[in-house]
Amino acid sequence: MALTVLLSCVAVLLGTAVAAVAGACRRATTLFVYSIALIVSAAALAVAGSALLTGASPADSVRLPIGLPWLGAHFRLDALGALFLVVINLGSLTASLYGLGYGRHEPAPGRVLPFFPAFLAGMTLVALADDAFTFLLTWEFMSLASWALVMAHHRHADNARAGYIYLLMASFGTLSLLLAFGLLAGPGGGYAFDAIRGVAPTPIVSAAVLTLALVGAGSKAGLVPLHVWLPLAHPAAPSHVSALMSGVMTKVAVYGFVRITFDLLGPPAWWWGAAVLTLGGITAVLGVLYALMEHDLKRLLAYHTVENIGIIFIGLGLALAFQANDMRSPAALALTAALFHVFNHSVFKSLLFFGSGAVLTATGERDMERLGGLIHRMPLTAFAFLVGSTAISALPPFNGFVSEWLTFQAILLSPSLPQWLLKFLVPAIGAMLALSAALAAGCFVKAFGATFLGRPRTGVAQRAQETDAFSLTSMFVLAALCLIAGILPGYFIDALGPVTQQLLGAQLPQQTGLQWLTIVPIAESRSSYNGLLLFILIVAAAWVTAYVIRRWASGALRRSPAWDCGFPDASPVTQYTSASFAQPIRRVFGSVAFHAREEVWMPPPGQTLPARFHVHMRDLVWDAVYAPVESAVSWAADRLNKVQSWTIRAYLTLVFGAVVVLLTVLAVWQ
Amino acid sequence: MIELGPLLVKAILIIPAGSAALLALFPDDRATGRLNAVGTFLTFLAAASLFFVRPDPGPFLIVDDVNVVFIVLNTFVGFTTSVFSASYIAHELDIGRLTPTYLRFYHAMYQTLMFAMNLALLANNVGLMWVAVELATLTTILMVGIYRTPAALEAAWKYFILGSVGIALALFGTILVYLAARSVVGEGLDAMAWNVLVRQAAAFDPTLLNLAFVFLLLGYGTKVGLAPLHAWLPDAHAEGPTPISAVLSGLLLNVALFAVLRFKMVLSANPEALAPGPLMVTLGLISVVFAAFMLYRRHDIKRMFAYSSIEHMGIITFAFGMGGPLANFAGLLHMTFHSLTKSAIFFSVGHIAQVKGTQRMADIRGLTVSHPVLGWGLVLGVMTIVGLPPMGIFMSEFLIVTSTFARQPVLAVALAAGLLVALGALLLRLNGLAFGEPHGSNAPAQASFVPMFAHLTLVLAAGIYLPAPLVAWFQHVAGLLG
Amino acid sequence: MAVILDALVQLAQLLLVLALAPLLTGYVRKVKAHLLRRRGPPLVQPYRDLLKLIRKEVVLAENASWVFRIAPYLIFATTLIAAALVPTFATGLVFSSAADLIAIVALLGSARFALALAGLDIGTSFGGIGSSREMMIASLAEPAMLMIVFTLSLLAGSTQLSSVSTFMQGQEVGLRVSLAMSLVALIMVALAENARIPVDNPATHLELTMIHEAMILEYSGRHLAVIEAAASLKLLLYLSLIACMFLPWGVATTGQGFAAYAIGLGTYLVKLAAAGFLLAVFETVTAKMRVFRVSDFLGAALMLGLLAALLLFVSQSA
Amino acid sequence: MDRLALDVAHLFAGGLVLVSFMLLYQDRMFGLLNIFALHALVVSLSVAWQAYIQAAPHLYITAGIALVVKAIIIPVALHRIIVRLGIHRTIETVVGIGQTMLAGIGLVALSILVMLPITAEAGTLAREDLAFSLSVILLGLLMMISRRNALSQIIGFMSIENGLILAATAAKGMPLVVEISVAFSILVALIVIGIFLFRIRERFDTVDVHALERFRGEQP
Repeated sequence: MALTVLLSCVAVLLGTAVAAVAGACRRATTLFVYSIALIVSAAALAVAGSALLTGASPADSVRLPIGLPWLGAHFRLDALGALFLVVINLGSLTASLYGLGYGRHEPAPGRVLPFFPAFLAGMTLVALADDAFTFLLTWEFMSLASWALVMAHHRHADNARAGYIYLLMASFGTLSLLLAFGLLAGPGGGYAFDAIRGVAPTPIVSAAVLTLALVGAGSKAGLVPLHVWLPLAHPAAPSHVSALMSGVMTKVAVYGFVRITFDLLGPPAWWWGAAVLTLGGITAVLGVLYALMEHDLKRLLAYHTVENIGIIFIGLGLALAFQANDMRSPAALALTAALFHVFNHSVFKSLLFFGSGAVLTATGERDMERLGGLIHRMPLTAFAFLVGSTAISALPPFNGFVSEWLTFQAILLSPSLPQWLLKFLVPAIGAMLALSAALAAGCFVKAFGATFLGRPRTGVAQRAQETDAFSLTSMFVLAALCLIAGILPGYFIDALGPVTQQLLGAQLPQQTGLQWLTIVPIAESRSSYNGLLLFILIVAAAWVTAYVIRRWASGALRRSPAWDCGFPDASPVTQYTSASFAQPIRRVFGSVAFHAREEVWMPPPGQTLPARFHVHMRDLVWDAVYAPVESAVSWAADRLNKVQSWTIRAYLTLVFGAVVVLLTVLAVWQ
Repeated sequence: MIELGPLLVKAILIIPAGSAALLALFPDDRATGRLNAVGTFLTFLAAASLFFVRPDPGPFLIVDDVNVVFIVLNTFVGFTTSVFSASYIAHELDIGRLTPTYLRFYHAMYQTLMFAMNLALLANNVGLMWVAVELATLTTILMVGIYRTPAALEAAWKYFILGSVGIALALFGTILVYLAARSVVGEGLDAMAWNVLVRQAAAFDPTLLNLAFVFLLLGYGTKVGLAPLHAWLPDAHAEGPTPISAVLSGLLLNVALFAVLRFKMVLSANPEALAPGPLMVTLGLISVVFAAFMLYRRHDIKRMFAYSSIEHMGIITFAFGMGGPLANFAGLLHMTFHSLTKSAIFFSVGHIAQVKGTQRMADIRGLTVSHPVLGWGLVLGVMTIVGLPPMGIFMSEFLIVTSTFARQPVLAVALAAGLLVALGALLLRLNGLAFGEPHGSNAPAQASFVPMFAHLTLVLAAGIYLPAPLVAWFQHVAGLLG
Repeated sequence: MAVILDALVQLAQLLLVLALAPLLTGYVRKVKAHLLRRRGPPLVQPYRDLLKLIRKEVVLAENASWVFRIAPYLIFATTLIAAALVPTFATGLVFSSAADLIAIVALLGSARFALALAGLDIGTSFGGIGSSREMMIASLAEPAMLMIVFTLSLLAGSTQLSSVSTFMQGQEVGLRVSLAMSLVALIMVALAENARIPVDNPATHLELTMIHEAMILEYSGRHLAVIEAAASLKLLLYLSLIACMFLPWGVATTGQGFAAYAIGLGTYLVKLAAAGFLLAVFETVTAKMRVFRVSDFLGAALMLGLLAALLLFVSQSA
Repeated sequence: MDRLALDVAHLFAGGLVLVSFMLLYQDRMFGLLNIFALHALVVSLSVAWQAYIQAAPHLYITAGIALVVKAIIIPVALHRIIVRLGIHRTIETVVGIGQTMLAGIGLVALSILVMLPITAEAGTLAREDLAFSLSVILLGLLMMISRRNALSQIIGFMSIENGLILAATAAKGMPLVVEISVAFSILVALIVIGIFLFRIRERFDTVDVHALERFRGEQP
């Protein structure tokens, strides 16, 4: 039943896409498309949510006579799918709501409107697919639709390049997933997931499948070193699409990985956990370091997606490690942490991208070095963005902290793992996790400070206007979610129970019954957290302090120029920019991670030229992985291309050679 | 009713021949385009009816499950191409690239080509098929050279030399097959008839068969355009009129491949003979990888898509070489989709080259802005040809790669790598062609978009839903191919 | 009954830390002054400063936003709550289940976040200097802190401070290398977090060297008072953290009667005095290091913490 | 009688191989033409002989065509063209004559090698003739790739065709031989002389393949 509703939602979305092609040029189409998308995703969200809470019936599956002829297209709604459908459709809902306002400023609606619903439909279908072919088809369809959205503003050369790299990487990922499914399905071509679950692959095969799944899903999720396309493509799209790509589509990639490794592949080996943990840790730290070096607001957010994907994969790796040693409840804890972070990240990343979109429409600027002081012009946006920044920096009482806290709890359970490698690896990963969390806080102090605080650095920042009501509504809905998930995590953790039950056969103890809604993952004596209590206490304490002081001491206040140690500067240019804010951290980490070199040029004495300061940074991942491939391909292309300009005689020689070779082969073979 | 079958078969051959003669004599240079289309349409009708009526094989002509697929595809694409050709040639006439005399010649040759290809597909006699393929080659040579520019003549000359050598090799192979059959079947026509050959191949002398297959693979493989025998193909596509490029890529390559397949069936029917699979797989893989890299350095849009044809012919040969019901099915599917898609691409490319007045990709930019319909048509076509879903080629490539990966992982990885490299090249070019700031003239194209979008819609629909009878049919044929 | 008692203890503790924090600051100043052969300000000077400050009017920079005005109270409240959750003289606080050690560290992180934003709000260069350096230091201090937590939870099997300190009171702990290491690491972190020498100098206003002071440069009046109070609370918090984890002797547990509580209080004061004295001595004998040496300093702390955890593995799994 | 007939047939076939070698050896245009005429003559003789011993009168047609078209018309036409276009009288070879001859001998060996395992009932007549015609074909290919100008490439191609006709006629009782050979020779001859050389002369005054290479598209 629920499945039918969801599939019809998809059908409606696709219909809308087709209709949008027809009326792409008209203004009314914007309203039409986004409101349809809004309604449909609201419906889908309701259905998926109820399926998740009430427990989806495993029998809820259909087989449509499309796709591979003798196979058909299998669709199924299970707990895992339901969870991700909630994430997807929550994102779609808010994005559509946002789009109602944001879409009005779209210069080329004809290149956005048809693909937006198609993109939503693609993501929903991936979470529903129940056979390899349908999965890959919808997966690549999703990539294709999002590619079209990335190319919406194709006149900028680097957007076109971003789209190209994106599509290339996406196809690469799909190809490796295709190979993975080829291994899973076997020569008989049993592509249905049930058939795949039926066969138990040999260790080598499952190792290969894990690797391919890591490459395939990782390239879409943005695991280092497969992340290069992400910071190019996500910002290139219109902001609500960036939000969807960063907040939701990467989660679909996570879904793919979870589906393959936890559901289809059978019992894991312990080293899988080690591999995934290592990748996750590196991704988390590198991602946030990249973000710190960035001064383009949207690209910074995209790099933070890389970081959070790393955190999620740390949780998944822990779950794999525990599961391999048949420690079910720790595995459930780790997986819960990962999945909860999936939800949380989708919420606050969408929120942040919406905020950046609002800034973009208000100022036409993505470069933080040219913004500043927006908190005075757009206070509401600033507030929402601040909530998002606090949440993504994993600070209590918001939701980002809860999922990272759960991950830490899982890490603290690692000593009971028998394998020495894991024993030594996990603490280091924990340190990396803490490092990335702290750096993220620094990065968002930088982002929020440079964009919204201080004094406006340019005229556009001075003349900015608060954004429209639709955008604000969707931002505040998400901000409220950040707080609610932070202070009432118990309900969300309980909602994840069925999923871990389905994948691991275990789940965390019931949380919501506990005293004052405290969450206790393992045992009261071990660790517990109560966001609600902390929130109430802090607010109360702050309010009391303020009240007492103003009541009995003084409430007097006078405005005056800034003190600034006695020499206030007229020009806002002397403020700390984002680059200068990141400088200490660059001094500490950058020289290793980016070979960062600082280059100062001082004018000769007596001259009035300005001094110049340059920072040279290199993307080592690109240099190490992609540049060689690039040059190898072009080398081969150059060599082979000589053939194009041979003489006819030379071509005849080729034919002659072929004949002689084959004849010789034949003579030898006989 | 009994007489209807042979009648249809004759119609498939006579209509093109007759209209060729007619068009050669027809004075009016405007109506000829339409007349051409009508002729091909009638042929298509006759061919389509073969699904329902099945005449008994004669000594010279045969209609069996295998070639019906090819014939219907052939006549259909021939028809749509003639529709496209009507508007294309009209424009060529306006700008004076073609004189009325050459126009007549062109249409006559077009029909002759259709006649030759149908004959090759229908032939029940290896010798007759050889003659038909030879005829098809010669007509295309003439049409490639029709613009008489140095480049065109050079392309035609190259095509002529390489093609004739290929055809000579094929003839030698044919003779060897006859010799192999003669000692079993006895002298006379039977020793060259398909149905007889396949039935009795088990008793043939394997040595002769092997030798024959080597020559036939190389001979007809030259016409399929497999590397390293491909050299004629890119220039022939680039220099001839675009409808001819479409027919070459969409049909003639298939006809040659069909010949190879027929002989593969004969060979695999003989237990002692060498397995034809490995040879085809090797040639196919070489073609895929080679073409994939060649795509990066192309500057001429038609030449680029010609190389992509080489790549896809490689894929198809690879699939048939792998054999087995799944791979053969995928190969047939891929062949069909490739014919439709590639001809569609050439339709759009032809109009693009006409409006922009050039084939150099450096001079073509931002088509989706300047000519939305053409531009998005091209985008859709390229997306299809590189195998992105939901279009049909994704399905066939999915089947080929997965089924191969389970049996020969190394080959599958190599194939996948080739596909990826080719995808990278084509998308790179597409970025420049379709997106970015528009460049060059943006005069509206007076073009018939119907054929292009008809093909693309077919491929798209097939990618999502394949009708069951068609599937059963293809599976049956795949079974026959062994 | 027990709940009420716990609540009372909790309240008492809240008030206690609130009352003690300025005193501790003044005490440290006093000791330092004595070591430098000065008389130094009276012990109660910090209280006087605070009272004076909250009575003064606030001079607010023109483009200060609401962030700038709310931040002080948030910082104060967060630090206060965090400090109230660290067992000082008695465990078994009624709210102790609300936050374990990790959460307490994170609470301090929130306070720092707010402070750093406030530093950027006015748009002066000094605020920027302070914020950026503060975040750099924090980015290294937090992992180190977490490694310490890791070690302790490995031993005590818990991140709940009450459980940890109860466990440390027990006999089976013994003397451990890793404990010593993590203690050193914790001290280093505490120095960094509280902007003490050698990382930062609470007494300086030399522009280019200051970190904490740079961020609060624009504050005045009650805002400044609240922030100063928060700073001293933070110092107290870290000292009592060290006290309750590494020298937990005498800390009373639930329902032991008032005698135990009195003993606990007494021992707590003694511990504070000792710790404060040592801090003062340390600050007097060491010099402040360059900002970019701080990373090495905290990197060492991180390494110590990691080493402690790993050593513990060896000793446990053997 | 049979024995003798076979020997004569082999004589002709072997002679054809010999003449192919002479073609390879030849480095002057007119000489090449004359020897090609000889080549065609031998073919027609051999075909005629086959017609005689197979008692297959239709083969006489093939023989006749071979004689008239390739031994007389084409050489004369080419001779005219050479004179009219003033083509160099000497042929530039890619590799030295000596190596070419060696390669040719290797090819003959190869073709005999691949033909040996053919079972006897394919007919002794067929086997040797096949070996010879295969070597003629390969030698023709070798000639095409070891000569630089278009004319000798055409001649090489036509010698290949002679080899084919030899094989076709040797295949006893093969249907459509006449049709095939007619199609082949007439079309080839027609295309070669009729269309291409004239077109090419319209454009540029040489038949040297290099002249064509300049016109490969793809200027970047």
